[in-house]
Amino acid sequence: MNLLYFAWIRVKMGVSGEQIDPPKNIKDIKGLIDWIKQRNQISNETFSDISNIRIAVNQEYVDIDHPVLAGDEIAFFPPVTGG
Amino acid sequence: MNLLYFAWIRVKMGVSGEQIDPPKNIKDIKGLIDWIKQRNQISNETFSDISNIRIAVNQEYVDIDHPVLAGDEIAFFPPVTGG
Amino acid sequence: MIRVQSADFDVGLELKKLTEGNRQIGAVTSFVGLVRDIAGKDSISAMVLEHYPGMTEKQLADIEYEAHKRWDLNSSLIIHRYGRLEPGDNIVLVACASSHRENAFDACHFLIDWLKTRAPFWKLEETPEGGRWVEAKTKDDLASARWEK
Amino acid sequence: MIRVQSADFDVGLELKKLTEGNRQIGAVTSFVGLVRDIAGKDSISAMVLEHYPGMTEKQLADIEYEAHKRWDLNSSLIIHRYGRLEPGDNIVLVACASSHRENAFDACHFLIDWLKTRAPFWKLEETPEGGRWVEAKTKDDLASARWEK
Repeated sequence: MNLLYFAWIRVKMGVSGEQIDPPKNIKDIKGLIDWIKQRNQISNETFSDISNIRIAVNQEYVDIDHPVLAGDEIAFFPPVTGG
Repeated sequence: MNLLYFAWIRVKMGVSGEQIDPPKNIKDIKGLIDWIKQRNQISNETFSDISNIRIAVNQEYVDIDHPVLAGDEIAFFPPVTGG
Repeated sequence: MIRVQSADFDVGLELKKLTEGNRQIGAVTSFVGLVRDIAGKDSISAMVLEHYPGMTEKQLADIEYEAHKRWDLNSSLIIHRYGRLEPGDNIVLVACASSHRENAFDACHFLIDWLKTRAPFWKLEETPEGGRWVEAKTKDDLASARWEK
Repeated sequence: MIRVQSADFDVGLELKKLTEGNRQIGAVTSFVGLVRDIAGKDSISAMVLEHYPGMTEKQLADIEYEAHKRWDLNSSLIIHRYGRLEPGDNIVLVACASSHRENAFDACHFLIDWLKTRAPFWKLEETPEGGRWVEAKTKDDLASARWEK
């Protein structure tokens, strides 16, 4: 599973992405975020308020209950501010 | 008084304008049009249906009851189609 | 700014000049009207745009002034051509520059809608059956009336 | 057409290409977004636009496709820049070409409104106090929501 971070989430996490291999019981974004958070304090802080975080799976916007699969590209970023 | 004609009104009248000196009892556009019409058949035909004619006095749109004065520039033209 | 001319205009250059030196401008909206080669069912080989010199400039300036009263604009531009034009040729450019896009969009839309029903231009289309004066469209009157208040 | 690039673009040239060879086009509406030198009360010396390569193109293509479903357009264009930009620099160009102006206006407005809330770009402003991430605006959400159906 390929995680990508953008904007302040990237800055806070200190990396623009990471390859992860979460436990098999992680079935959706919500479970994935809980697993990411428990790894270390920085992750825990970054994902403490997910109301400010948007999620894309394979480059499409998804909700927190969207399923995750091995091989997915999963991106976390703030509300967009282009244009 | 300086009359100007545009588009099909110009074509129908055969001139783009004329200097006129109407009788002193002509006080408004309505009276002026009646006076123009009685001069000859072409004028009479051109102004037979004034619902298709717009009027400007000194380059501002006016209604049929607008007063006319010596020295005015009075234009007759169809609804505009620019842009 | 208002310009009434027979010569063509360079859209890119005009838009550049509209924003030059003003770093407060965040949005530029523009409309370009072009001559089409078909009107209804008839093919059009050219179009002659007649106008009323003097009144045209006056009406365009009034319309532009009204836009600046209604919206917070940094700058605006109306260029309208007259004379003989062929399909693909530019007819009109309307552009508005503002800090924010809603102002720029609304003002630009307003300018072209009002111009269509107020600026004294008339189009004579050259069709296979000869010259034909374009008639004013009810939908243009309605589009313009939207902005009345 | 969609382009995501760090290089600047030439608005006049892009609009010309949009209509080239198509004599059915009577209306071209465009929006250009520019970097401003002030945001709220703070002066901005530059802005860094970050994006999500791949997803950006995908989202822009989806938005453009939606516009063509909703309006009768001859052609359209979205160019969005990324990287470091200074006040006065172009950020984005959206343009729509159609036979009639209402389609061109509505589609262009739709494109920029939806782009603002869907295309994965983020702005980092350089202020006298250091870098600051631009926050998403409620009014952009509202402008975008107008077009939901």
